[in-house]
Amino acid sequence: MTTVSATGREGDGTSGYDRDDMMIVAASRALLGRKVCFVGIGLPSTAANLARATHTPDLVLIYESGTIGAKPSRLPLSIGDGELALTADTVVSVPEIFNYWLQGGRVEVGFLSAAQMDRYGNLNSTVIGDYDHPTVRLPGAGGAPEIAGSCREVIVLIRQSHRTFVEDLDFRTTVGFGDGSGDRERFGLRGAGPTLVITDLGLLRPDEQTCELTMTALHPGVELQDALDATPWKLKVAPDLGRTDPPSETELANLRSLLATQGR
Amino acid sequence: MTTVSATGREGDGTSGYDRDDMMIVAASRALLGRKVCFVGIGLPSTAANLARATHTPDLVLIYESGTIGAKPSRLPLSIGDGELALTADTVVSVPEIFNYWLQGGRVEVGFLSAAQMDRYGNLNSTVIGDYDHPTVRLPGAGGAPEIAGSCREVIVLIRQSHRTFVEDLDFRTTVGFGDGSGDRERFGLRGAGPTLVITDLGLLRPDEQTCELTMTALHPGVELQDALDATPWKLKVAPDLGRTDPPSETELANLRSLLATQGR
Amino acid sequence: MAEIESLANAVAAVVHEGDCVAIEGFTHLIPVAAGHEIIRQGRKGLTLVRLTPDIVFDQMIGMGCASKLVFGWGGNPGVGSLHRLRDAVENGWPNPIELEEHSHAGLTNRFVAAASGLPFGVLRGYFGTSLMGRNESIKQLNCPFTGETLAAVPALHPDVTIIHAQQADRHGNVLMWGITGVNKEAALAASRVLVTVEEIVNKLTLVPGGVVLPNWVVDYVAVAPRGTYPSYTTGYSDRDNDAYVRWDAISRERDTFLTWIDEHVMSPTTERSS
Amino acid sequence: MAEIESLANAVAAVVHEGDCVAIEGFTHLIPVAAGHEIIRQGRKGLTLVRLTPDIVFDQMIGMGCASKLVFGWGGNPGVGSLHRLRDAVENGWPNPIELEEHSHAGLTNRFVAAASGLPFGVLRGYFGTSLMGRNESIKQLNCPFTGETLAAVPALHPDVTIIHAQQADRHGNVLMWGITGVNKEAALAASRVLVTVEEIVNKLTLVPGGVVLPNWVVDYVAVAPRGTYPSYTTGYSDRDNDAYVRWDAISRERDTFLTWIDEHVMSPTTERSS
Repeated sequence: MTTVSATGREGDGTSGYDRDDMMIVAASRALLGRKVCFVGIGLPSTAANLARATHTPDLVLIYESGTIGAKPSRLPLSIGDGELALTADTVVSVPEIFNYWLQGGRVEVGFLSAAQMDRYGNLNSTVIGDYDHPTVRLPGAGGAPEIAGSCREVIVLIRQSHRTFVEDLDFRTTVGFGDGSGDRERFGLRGAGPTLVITDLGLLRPDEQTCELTMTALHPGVELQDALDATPWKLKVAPDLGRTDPPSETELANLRSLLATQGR
Repeated sequence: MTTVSATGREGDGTSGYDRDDMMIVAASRALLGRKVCFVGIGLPSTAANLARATHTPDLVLIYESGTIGAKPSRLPLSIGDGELALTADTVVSVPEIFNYWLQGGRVEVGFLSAAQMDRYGNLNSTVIGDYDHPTVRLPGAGGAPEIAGSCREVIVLIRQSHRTFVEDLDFRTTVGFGDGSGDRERFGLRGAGPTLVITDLGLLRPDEQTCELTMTALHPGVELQDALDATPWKLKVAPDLGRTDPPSETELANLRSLLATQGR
Repeated sequence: MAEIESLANAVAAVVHEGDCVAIEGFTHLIPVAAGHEIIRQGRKGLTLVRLTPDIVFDQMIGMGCASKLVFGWGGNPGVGSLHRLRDAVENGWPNPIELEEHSHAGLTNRFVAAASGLPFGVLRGYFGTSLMGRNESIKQLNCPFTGETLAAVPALHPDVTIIHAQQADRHGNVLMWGITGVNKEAALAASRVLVTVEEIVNKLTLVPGGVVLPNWVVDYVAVAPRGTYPSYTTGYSDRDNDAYVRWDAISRERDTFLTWIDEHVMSPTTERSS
Repeated sequence: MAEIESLANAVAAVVHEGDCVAIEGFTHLIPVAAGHEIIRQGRKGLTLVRLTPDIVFDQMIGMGCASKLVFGWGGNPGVGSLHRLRDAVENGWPNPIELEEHSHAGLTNRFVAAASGLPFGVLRGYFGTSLMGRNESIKQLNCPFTGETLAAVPALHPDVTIIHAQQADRHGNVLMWGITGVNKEAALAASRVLVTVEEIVNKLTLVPGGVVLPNWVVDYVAVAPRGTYPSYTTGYSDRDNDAYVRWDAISRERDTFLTWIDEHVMSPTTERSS
């Protein structure tokens, strides 16, 4: 039986959740016990608010529009949603958010996504194809380079496919681990970089020596071959490859409630 | 007949005002038609509020505590007086005052005073005697160097005597014209510097060529010899040496009212 | 000192052919009405600046107002691409457009430096990214104390900055609140400042989070009620999220775009009825 | 996350022998009670930092807490000199004190740089003054774009910053308003932060001009009602201008000073009855 989630996406037929739900749930779990999270709109915002609803109610959400400690009762539709300003502990200017709060090293976890990612967690959200004659012009950097540079850790949410996982980025908008170990230090980036990548297939973490992203867990119903097939390079796999727990009833119920708030 | 002004200082016996009153009145006149003035406590604050009361009611007063557009109904006792914050158009942080408003070049006139001044309008408010073994340790720079550097013009209020007018400053806290013409540009200071010095004896302005301060007017009852005697160097005197108008009835009345508000 | 003028007169006075024009508003307080007036007045060759160019920039670019875009993130927030921007970049329609792109932090610090009277701003960032090679306005410098290498960006002084605020008083003093983004810095960085407002009030009453721009740093105030539509103005209007979704379809094709502009921008009476 | 503690415990926890301690408050919100607690706890060898050291710094210096003072303007506002500071500088009593002096703008930008995670700040200033030669922490650097020479100051990261605010909630979130000076930057620059407050409230209600410090950037909150006396706290207390005048006489001589400290600081019950 095929189920359809509350977001209208087709389910995987196992228990009323689809792969995006699993990504969001996995991302929310990664926030367990965290204090301060820098959030973008879309899956990251949903995941962070799911964490607040499920297990880390005091998680401080910061959006780059300047809202610190936003506690939205419905999912925001943009990073400048009035609901964020209304529920925040304080709203500060954009210069202050970037200089004092982000660059100041005060944010524990940042979420990022992108159109392309390479094996070192570098991200492209600028352009597909040649910069001067692009196939697709994407929105660009926004806050991503500094989120990746200054948050103590970064979690990347990205679907795993030959479109998104690429050998060579068309443009490196945002640095993960550069060309490998030592590059972040060389570039003067202070945070630890993308310590976790959550895809629709599973989880990847950087190799301790080389920083190359390594598949460390698969989501329920995903076979290793699926992940290998979805990756254009020879994917590194952890010897103790794990299995993500499926979403719990509580997680799913909270997710459904959250998504139901995303009216127009 | 000797009169005593409302401040308790001995008058000069001519018409109920003393030399400090004359300084304040002269300073308030220098603000006629000005828009924005950076003010310190004491004589400058009294002069600026006298200008508001007498001829320039819309004069915007900025105090370095962050109060922009303060409209005190009584003379403030410190630059952080609650009355200033309460009556201001806005109160901003100290970094903002110095970076955006002062260094940003938005202030038309700044008032300064000091313990010592030299012939080029450089000021000392740091130390009398040797720096490491001072005769008198003064409060120090505060906002003065940047007021002198960034305001489009600076007005210095200082009594004229061998104690305050010196050949060589013990410490150059604040730059007037350095060692003469061209030095301000060399130091990267953007404002025009001390275009007017108001003393208890008269007015001095910089020579157009050399920037050396030149006596351009004497206050009522002051003889040129008084000014020459009060100055340790050979004082330059303008060929068309003028005479300050005595305080008008209105000016004196407004000054008395203002000073009467300075209760404790 | 600020003059209170009609939007048309104010835009005519401050925006000149070829100007560098910053139109700020970070997802909130976006001066859409002012952007439409620039389209109506047919200004060309502008360098448009904004951290987050969204659909009003898409409209100006599609109508050929801009020859250059300086920006951080250009998209339809929560919806997708800006199709008119893409058409200009990918196909040169209606004219080619030069891009100068920054991170938000980089462009923000260009405004901050300008507002502060400094020739440059400093930040940790850009190293290791392709932005650094593509953008000649990013340089590096070394800390004179630690020797660390940091990025430097030049002060950005727009000829004009346009922002929207909730209120001005009759003297042209301006009050905005809610998410104010980089509005203050962009205004203080510019040679000329135009503020569109929801209304003129007798006296400004400060509110929590309120930001004041005194009238002596503002050149023109123009009343533009609902002037941020389909963006929003805290205390006055809500965001029309559907309009952002609709824009995606309208803007995909050149003819549907031109028809929409004709109906909604060129005929000012129907301007805010979409 | 902020812990709510007694003033004595909080000072004991954050201020250690030899620390660099910024105690901010720009003519308003001066943490006098915290300064007195430092005196009672007999801390020595501190590097004290403040833009505007006034009488509570005079008291700490007179009691031998400080071996160094980093400052912008040290005086008794509206009254005159700080006699204990002068005695330390001019006569080495009770101990010699090293001075590192800045302009307000210079010291402010040291805090701003530290709060911003940058190793240095940039400003127009210092050139042509004697400060530049006297203070080795001021260097020069050239703009990579214009070639202009500007002053650079190193980031200042205090071991502890102590500030006073009107309120905290039960979770340790802090709210201050009125003239807030460089309080936010000084707090964000420090390794440890102690905020004394007038009272703990159930819920913070934002006010115009209010500045919030979330509890995750604060280490300790201590209740110290009228903790700024003879300075003031907007909404709670007025400045006692007479006390500033009286201090001039009290502080001129060592014995009258020591007697005053004994009566007003060492006997905490009479602390605010001067």
